[in-house]
Amino acid sequence: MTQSQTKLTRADFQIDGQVKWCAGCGGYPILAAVQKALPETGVTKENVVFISGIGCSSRFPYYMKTYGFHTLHGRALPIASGLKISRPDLHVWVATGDGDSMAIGGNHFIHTIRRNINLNIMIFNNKIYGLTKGQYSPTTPLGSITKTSPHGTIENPFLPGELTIAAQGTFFARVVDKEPKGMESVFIDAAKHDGTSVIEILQNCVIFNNDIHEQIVAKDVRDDRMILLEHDKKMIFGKENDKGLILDGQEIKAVKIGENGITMDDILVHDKKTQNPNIHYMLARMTYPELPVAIGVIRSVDQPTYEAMLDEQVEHAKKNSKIKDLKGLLHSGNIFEIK
Amino acid sequence: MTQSQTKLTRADFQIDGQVKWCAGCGGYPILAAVQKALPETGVTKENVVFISGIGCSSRFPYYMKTYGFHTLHGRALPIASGLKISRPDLHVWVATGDGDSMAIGGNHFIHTIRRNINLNIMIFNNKIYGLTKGQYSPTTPLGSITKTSPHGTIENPFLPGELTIAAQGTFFARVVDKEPKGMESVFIDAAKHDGTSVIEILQNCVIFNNDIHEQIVAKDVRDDRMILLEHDKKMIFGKENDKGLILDGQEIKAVKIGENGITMDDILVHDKKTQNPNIHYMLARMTYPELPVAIGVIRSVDQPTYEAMLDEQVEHAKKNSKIKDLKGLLHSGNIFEIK
Amino acid sequence: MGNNQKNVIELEEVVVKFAGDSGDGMQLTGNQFSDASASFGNDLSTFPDYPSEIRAPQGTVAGVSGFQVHIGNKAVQTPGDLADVLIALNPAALKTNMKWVKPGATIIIDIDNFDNKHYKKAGYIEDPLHDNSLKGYTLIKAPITSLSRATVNSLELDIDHKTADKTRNQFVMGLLFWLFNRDVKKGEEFIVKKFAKKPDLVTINKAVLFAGYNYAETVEAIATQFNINPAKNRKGTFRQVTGNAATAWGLIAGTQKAGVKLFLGSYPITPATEILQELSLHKYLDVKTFQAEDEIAGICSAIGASFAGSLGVTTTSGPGLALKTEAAGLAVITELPLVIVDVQRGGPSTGLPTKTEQSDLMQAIYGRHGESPLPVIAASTPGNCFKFAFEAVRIALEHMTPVILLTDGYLANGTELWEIPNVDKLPEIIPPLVKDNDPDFQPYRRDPEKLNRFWAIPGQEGLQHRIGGLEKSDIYGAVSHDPFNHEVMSKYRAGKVQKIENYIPEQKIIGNPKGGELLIIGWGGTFGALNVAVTELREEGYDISLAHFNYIFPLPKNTKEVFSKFKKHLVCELNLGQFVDYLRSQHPEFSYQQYNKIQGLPFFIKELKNKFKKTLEEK
Amino acid sequence: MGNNQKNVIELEEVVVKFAGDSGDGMQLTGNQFSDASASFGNDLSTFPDYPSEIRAPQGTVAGVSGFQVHIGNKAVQTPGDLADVLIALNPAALKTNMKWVKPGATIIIDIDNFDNKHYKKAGYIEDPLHDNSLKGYTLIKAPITSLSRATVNSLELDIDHKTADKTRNQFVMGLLFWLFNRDVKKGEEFIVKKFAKKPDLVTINKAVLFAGYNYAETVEAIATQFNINPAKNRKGTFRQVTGNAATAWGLIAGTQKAGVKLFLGSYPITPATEILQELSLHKYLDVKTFQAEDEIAGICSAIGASFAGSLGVTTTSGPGLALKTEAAGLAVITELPLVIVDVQRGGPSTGLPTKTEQSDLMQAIYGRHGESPLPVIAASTPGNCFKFAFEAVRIALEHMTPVILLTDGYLANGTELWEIPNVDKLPEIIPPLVKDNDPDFQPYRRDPEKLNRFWAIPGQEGLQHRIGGLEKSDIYGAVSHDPFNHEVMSKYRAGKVQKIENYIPEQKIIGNPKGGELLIIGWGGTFGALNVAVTELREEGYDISLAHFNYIFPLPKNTKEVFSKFKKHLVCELNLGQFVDYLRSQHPEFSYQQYNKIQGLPFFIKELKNKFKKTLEEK
Ligand SMILES: Cc1ncc(C[n+]2csc(CCOP(=O)(O)OP(=O)(O)O)c2C)c(N)n1
Ligand SMILES: Cc1ncc(C[n+]2csc(CCOP(=O)(O)OP(=O)(O)O)c2C)c(N)n1
Ligand code: SF4
Ligand code: SF4
Ligand SMILES: [Mg+2]
Ligand SMILES: [Mg+2]
Repeated sequence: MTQSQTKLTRADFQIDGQVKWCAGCGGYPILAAVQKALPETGVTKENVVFISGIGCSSRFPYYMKTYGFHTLHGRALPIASGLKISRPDLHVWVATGDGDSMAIGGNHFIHTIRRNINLNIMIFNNKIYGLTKGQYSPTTPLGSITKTSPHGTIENPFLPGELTIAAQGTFFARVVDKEPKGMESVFIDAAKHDGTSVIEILQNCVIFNNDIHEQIVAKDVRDDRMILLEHDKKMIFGKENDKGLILDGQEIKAVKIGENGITMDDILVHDKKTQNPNIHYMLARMTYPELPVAIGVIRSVDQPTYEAMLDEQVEHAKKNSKIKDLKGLLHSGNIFEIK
Repeated sequence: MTQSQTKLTRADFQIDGQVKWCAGCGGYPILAAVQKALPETGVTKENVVFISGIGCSSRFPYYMKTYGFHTLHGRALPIASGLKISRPDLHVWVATGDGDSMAIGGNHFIHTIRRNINLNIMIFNNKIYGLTKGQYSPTTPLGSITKTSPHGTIENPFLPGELTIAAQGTFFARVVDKEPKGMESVFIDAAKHDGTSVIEILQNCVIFNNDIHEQIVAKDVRDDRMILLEHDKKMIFGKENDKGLILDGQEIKAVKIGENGITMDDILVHDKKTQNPNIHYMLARMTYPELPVAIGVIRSVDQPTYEAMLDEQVEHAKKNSKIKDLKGLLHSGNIFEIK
Repeated sequence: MGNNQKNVIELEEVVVKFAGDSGDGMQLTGNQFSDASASFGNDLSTFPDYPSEIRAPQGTVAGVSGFQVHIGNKAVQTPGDLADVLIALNPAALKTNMKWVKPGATIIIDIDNFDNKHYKKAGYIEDPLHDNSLKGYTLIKAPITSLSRATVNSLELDIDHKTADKTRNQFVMGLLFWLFNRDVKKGEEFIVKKFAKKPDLVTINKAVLFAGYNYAETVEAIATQFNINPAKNRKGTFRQVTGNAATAWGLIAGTQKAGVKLFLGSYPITPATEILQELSLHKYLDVKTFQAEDEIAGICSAIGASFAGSLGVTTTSGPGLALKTEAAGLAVITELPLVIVDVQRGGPSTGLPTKTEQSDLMQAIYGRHGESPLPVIAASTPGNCFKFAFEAVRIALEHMTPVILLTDGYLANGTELWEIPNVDKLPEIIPPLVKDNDPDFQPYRRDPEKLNRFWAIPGQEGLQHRIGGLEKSDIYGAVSHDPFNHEVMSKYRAGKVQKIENYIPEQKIIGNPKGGELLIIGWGGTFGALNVAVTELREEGYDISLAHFNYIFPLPKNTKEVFSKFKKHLVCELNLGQFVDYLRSQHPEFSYQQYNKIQGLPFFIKELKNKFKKTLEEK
Repeated sequence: MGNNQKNVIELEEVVVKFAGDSGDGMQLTGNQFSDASASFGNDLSTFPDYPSEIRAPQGTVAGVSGFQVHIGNKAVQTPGDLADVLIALNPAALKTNMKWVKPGATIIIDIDNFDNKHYKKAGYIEDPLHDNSLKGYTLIKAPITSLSRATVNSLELDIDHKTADKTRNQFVMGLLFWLFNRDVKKGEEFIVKKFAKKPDLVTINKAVLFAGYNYAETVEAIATQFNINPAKNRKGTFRQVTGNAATAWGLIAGTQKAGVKLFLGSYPITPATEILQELSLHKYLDVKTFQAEDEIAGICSAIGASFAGSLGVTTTSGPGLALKTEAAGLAVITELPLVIVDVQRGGPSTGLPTKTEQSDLMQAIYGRHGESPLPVIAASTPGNCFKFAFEAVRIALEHMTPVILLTDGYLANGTELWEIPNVDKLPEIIPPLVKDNDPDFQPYRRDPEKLNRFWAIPGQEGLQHRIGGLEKSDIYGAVSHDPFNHEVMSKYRAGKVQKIENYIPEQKIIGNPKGGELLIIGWGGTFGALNVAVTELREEGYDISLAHFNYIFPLPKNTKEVFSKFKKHLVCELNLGQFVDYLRSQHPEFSYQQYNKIQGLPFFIKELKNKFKKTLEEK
């Protein structure tokens, strides 16, 4: 991959024109975080490509001064896949919504993940269809009243992390649009991960689903309702850092350190690198109020990428094929010279 | 639901014409098992519907003397969903292949499952595209040489059970085409389950993927490489019934009873009914050679179905709506009488 | 009040355009105004105009949202070409809309927003109030924001800023009530009804409404009032209706008349989403809606429901129709009833998603693989979306076929004052059902007249059968690869659709049924504009008539006869010429001229009249 | 050997049909026979014919699989209407194929399989060997199975039953070598090559080959040998090629000549799958293939690859094309190069998946929402799939547009003896690339002649830009909702495709270039049959010519001129009349007659000639 010579800055990625999201949309801080994180990943401007589907979130590429492609609803991932497979030297980011990636795009989502193509996928999870003005999405909580569910939804929502891990994902992280630092650091981690990185961003839609994440991310409650996972560190949380996670049989439990004989030693250590997905699956599934919602990088394991394996096959074929060129191909097999 | 008065037999479901699978195809014993299981589910002939996509497996409805619909590649599930939602009184079965359900139909698969629509889905998992003559499917093992992967596949295969559970499935079972009794009993369980039942059938394709499951299901090895799960029973396996499964931290392990101090008490008891999916997730993921492959009903939990919730909303609306009929609707809101 | 006017001008009709930021509630204000007009007995037509961003930055041109209302005392058939009155809440709204107002129009601006900061945001280089660009217009500079706020503040009710600012609409409304010489009581009633459960909101909105009214009455700026009398010759019970609502209701009406349940499988997409939203409200009428994971699942669920004895319906716009074509082919070969509603928008691809266009016609007629004929019909006004949705249901059920109903963004979001039909008088629809245990039943036995097969429904005793996408044998419905059978079945499918021409009305001529010089040919949502243009020209003495098509495939039986009565044929469409190409292939004996517009906008009457006159003059 | 023949008849051409169970390896036998024929210098054409089940029960009609070979000493252009020689390995094969043999044909059956059990399975009520139904044919009852087994057993090599039975093909082959008076050495060579690594198989197959040969020579039954001399006037290097392989190779050739890499995103579907399979073998040529999760991902991955500077290609058949239409529209609006290959099969829906048809034409031309023009071209022989795949690449890259290439099941699986082109002499293809940091680059600036935009590729310095499905402003490519811009851009897109007519060859007339009584009009895969029928009639003195189209949209510039030279126009297609409807819309000034066949089968020369004569006779 081409590395930048002179250090880039946020401004290198900012467009001259207008960003056209609603005032107060969670898209703005996400955009800022990406623009700040990119210079830290050592790329050159011309080697970065942003691909998106359709949705408010999918306008993202228009707001980045890089190569970009605003594609079709649900189809960002196959387009990004073709791009990355044919050009492994490019740094490919995907901006998508909960509807774009998991409603119409759900199949591409799980297939891209199992192929472990090196894409950085940002899911703007506002749990609603923004651009079409407020219908429920596959992540909308059961029972929600929306424009198309006047009597409440009757579908169990997907958890993006759960799907990612079950589709044999190698990288999953969750971040909050309100937390610039957290986003930046996770974006950098995702960029560095060689394989499909899925980042769920809890994003606020001020217009159609305002404060949907507040129950968890509001300033006054967040410390007790979210847990920031850091690799190789104890999984502790709470305003006083006095709570932690333990494994109790098949289940993760939140406990108070010092109560019921629980000590710091009982608390689990986060290992994002373990290949076995069981614990990552459980961590990704944690939902409030039973458990705190996990923030940060939940899983990040090394596995060969699709494009690397393909390139290997290409190289191998070039070395070993008896036929070397098109002429050879056309003349292979049974040929008849008629004179 | 309408229950049959006189007990039906297998013959009631057999067609007069020819079944047109290849000689030796795993489809035959599956068909027989379904025809034998149906009478045990207490249905009447005219209330049973078989829906399928496209593939060898999807010819299934033509071979059942019930209502049937051979639809489009990948689309059996949304068609079955519309059918079941509009007619909850019908018993709807879906016959699908690994390609049909998880390649082109992957999105419908996970969405149908999360909605918990009461369908019985039989996946004929022969790990290959049969009807199109031998290309790899999403369940084909990594590295396999097939017609479209002359240098070996470079994709991690899906495990149907893993996806089912991560899509919040309420019922998952695995059976083997060679074992008529096992299939029949699981089909009956699936029929009784009120919600989406996913049954993965390890099916042999004699022509394009012969013996793909033999490593596990061959007579001489099967007892050590598969474990038959039964609800509320210890998870033991092996020719001598001397092996079992234990939970070791985040992982399931296979152990020998009597060795290393392991006694029968350490062995896990199978609870298919626990809502918490963690252990089912792990059981569904077990693959040989690390662990024995789980056979039988892995998960079967009660949760309201989509169609039941919708019918409730309809009933509630009928009772509570101020507008009662179309005339009322047309005259609701601002009306202007001009005389 | 309302009596001390200075100078009242009687008008036949007037076009008012409301424009402001996307968040300013222009659609709501427009609706309130048009409802009030309806209650005074005016006929009307409305059309919203909004960007594809939800709320692009305030004050920018990209964020301007508009709503046009055309009211009159004679039949009003379009929202009007250009506005007589423009309400522009900020400079961006003014800038965007100046090209859509009549010379000499009345322009009401919120002067509070006309400062340098706002000019810059709107992209103005010079102050439009001082650069002479508004010369010749009647400009009313009302301090809408400040007076609204002041009014609310004076009530000392502890109302927050945002809520206070939302009352600006009522200021505008008050102003318009005065301007159109109307009893402001109607405005009061609206407020009381709308905010029934929030007394504070009633108080502040009422106060601001009166503030607006009084401002207009007091200030020197407004010298003239307009008066539009109630529409003559229109008696009955009316309501405003959008094309999307009318479509939803027509579907309900059709299925009720057929005695089958309505199942909608759909996926949201602009501008079709409101049909799904509307139908999801009417579960009490046994309507089931299923918001699918994508368009394919939408249509497939509908096909499943139709197989099971409901009428499956799916609603979408162009990109969604593209995704549904494979499944539409399944409905063709299995000969199941199905209604596909395509609310056309600007293409290709995502195109201009909030704009109108008629460019999905070819896809509707031809956009399936194999020989896949299915009937295509099109609605032509917001209100008659009801009628053609009903027709779509009738054709689908009585002829056992998928049907595509085309509407468009203009019909979908526009409204007209619609006479509510008498539900009891709607015709019955009779699907070709089969009796339990009918010994003669065979899945592909056909009605000898219509050529439809019959509908045996799972659950019915003794009728078990299997259908599917592979070719089936005539009568018996077994999978068949027989060459001659395929030809027979292909011709049956084509013939069945062709025979629908025997069950639809003949094509009418508006103008001279005997024929003449120039026949204008249109289809679908352009009816209002074409009809007004033709009618006005006829009144001016021109030899011109209109054949406007709702039945597209098959065409009415007398189409050729109609065409042959005229010398010239001009086909007008909002695309690059799809219907005209289709007509050329169906009736190549005429040499059609074409007039196309592809700007995401409806036709304007003026441009039509110009074109028509030119066409008449040409040799 | 081969010299002691009894009675040799010289033939110009012969049609041989091999028929047996799907598992009997008929395709292989047929191929071996045709390769041998080619090596003797015959021209040839082949066509397989298989059911949509993989291996329906043995011995049943549903399970019969066939392979037809037409060889000759003059140019062979079709696999032949009816067979001169039928090899039927069982009664079901006989039953299915009797309607496709010539009167008096030679029929070779495996008498071992003609017993009551097999008759019943095949659905015979009476024994066909004794009910007089074979009267007039030369019947050769060879004990193929038993003699093959006996031969193998005699070698005492411990060969299992299944393998022994597979040698039956060689018995048939030996028989045919004798029948066609050929040196059996060629057959030996084939076996040695094919089983190179399995000496036992060489031994047994060789032995059975000779057994068949000797049987034919010895037995009384076969009185006559046929001799077909090498084709005259054909010199060069030839090979057999299927349309699918030729397509794959043409795509490689085109991208190599353009200096871009080839990326195929595809999903398996009959009869297109072999293109994906073929390309997946050629990674050493820098070809990347991606088997996607569905057709949509297939085309989308190709679009992504094209954006990134490769040529994206996707291959499919009708149902897949239906699924790809939305994404094709994205390629239209973003003006990226893309090749979509549609190998047509019998429709609608799943239809007749293993049969041929020309019924996706309308979908190819019109099957997208919005105004979405893209060029459509069609190959007309298995071999020229190479040429038109190359053309598709050229048009896509030089004109920056998605292109649909239509082939069909008949071309895809059929073979012809194809002269291998000289790779070095293929024309260069020059995509409109942009230099790094070009200050004049704008995403929607256009070439003034062709109207294409330019191709700036991620990774290039200083050319960063963003494209997408929303309408874009002329030149600058910003998202634009401007009405007039949309009209301008819509017309550019249409104009760009129309202008391709300046970069394709003029339409040729086969027959009398000056014109005449009757012009036969065809397109795509029916070329062989139409050409033979027209040529034969011309030889018989009829005033008839052929215009066979490969360029469908846009049509060649001289189309009208060509048509106007003839009095009558008869459009022949394997559908219900799609090209004819399209021609009516494009050139309505001619009154076209049409001849359609929709049986999943190619045209027969005989039926064409009959129809042509009738048309000539009609007033
Ligand atoms: C094929 C197709 N179907 C539907 C749509 C309409 N549509 C556009 S965006 C969208 C959903 C957006 O939701 P999400 O992906 O969550 O994005 P958000 O706007 O919330 O960021 C839908 C249904 C479309 N553009 N194309
Ligand atoms: C839209 C569409 N795409 C592709 C196909 C071709 N196709 C038919 S079946 C099949 C895959 C079958 O595999 P699987 O579902 O595993 O079924 P099996 O034949 O193995 O039982 C494919 C790719 C099709 N019929 N329709
Ligand atoms: S609608 Fe919601 S998601 Fe879309 S731009 Fe506005 S705030 Fe953001
Ligand atoms: S190809 Fe395989 S899966 Fe298909 S019918 Fe034959 S054995 Fe069964
Ligand atoms: Mg969203
Ligand atoms: Mg399979």
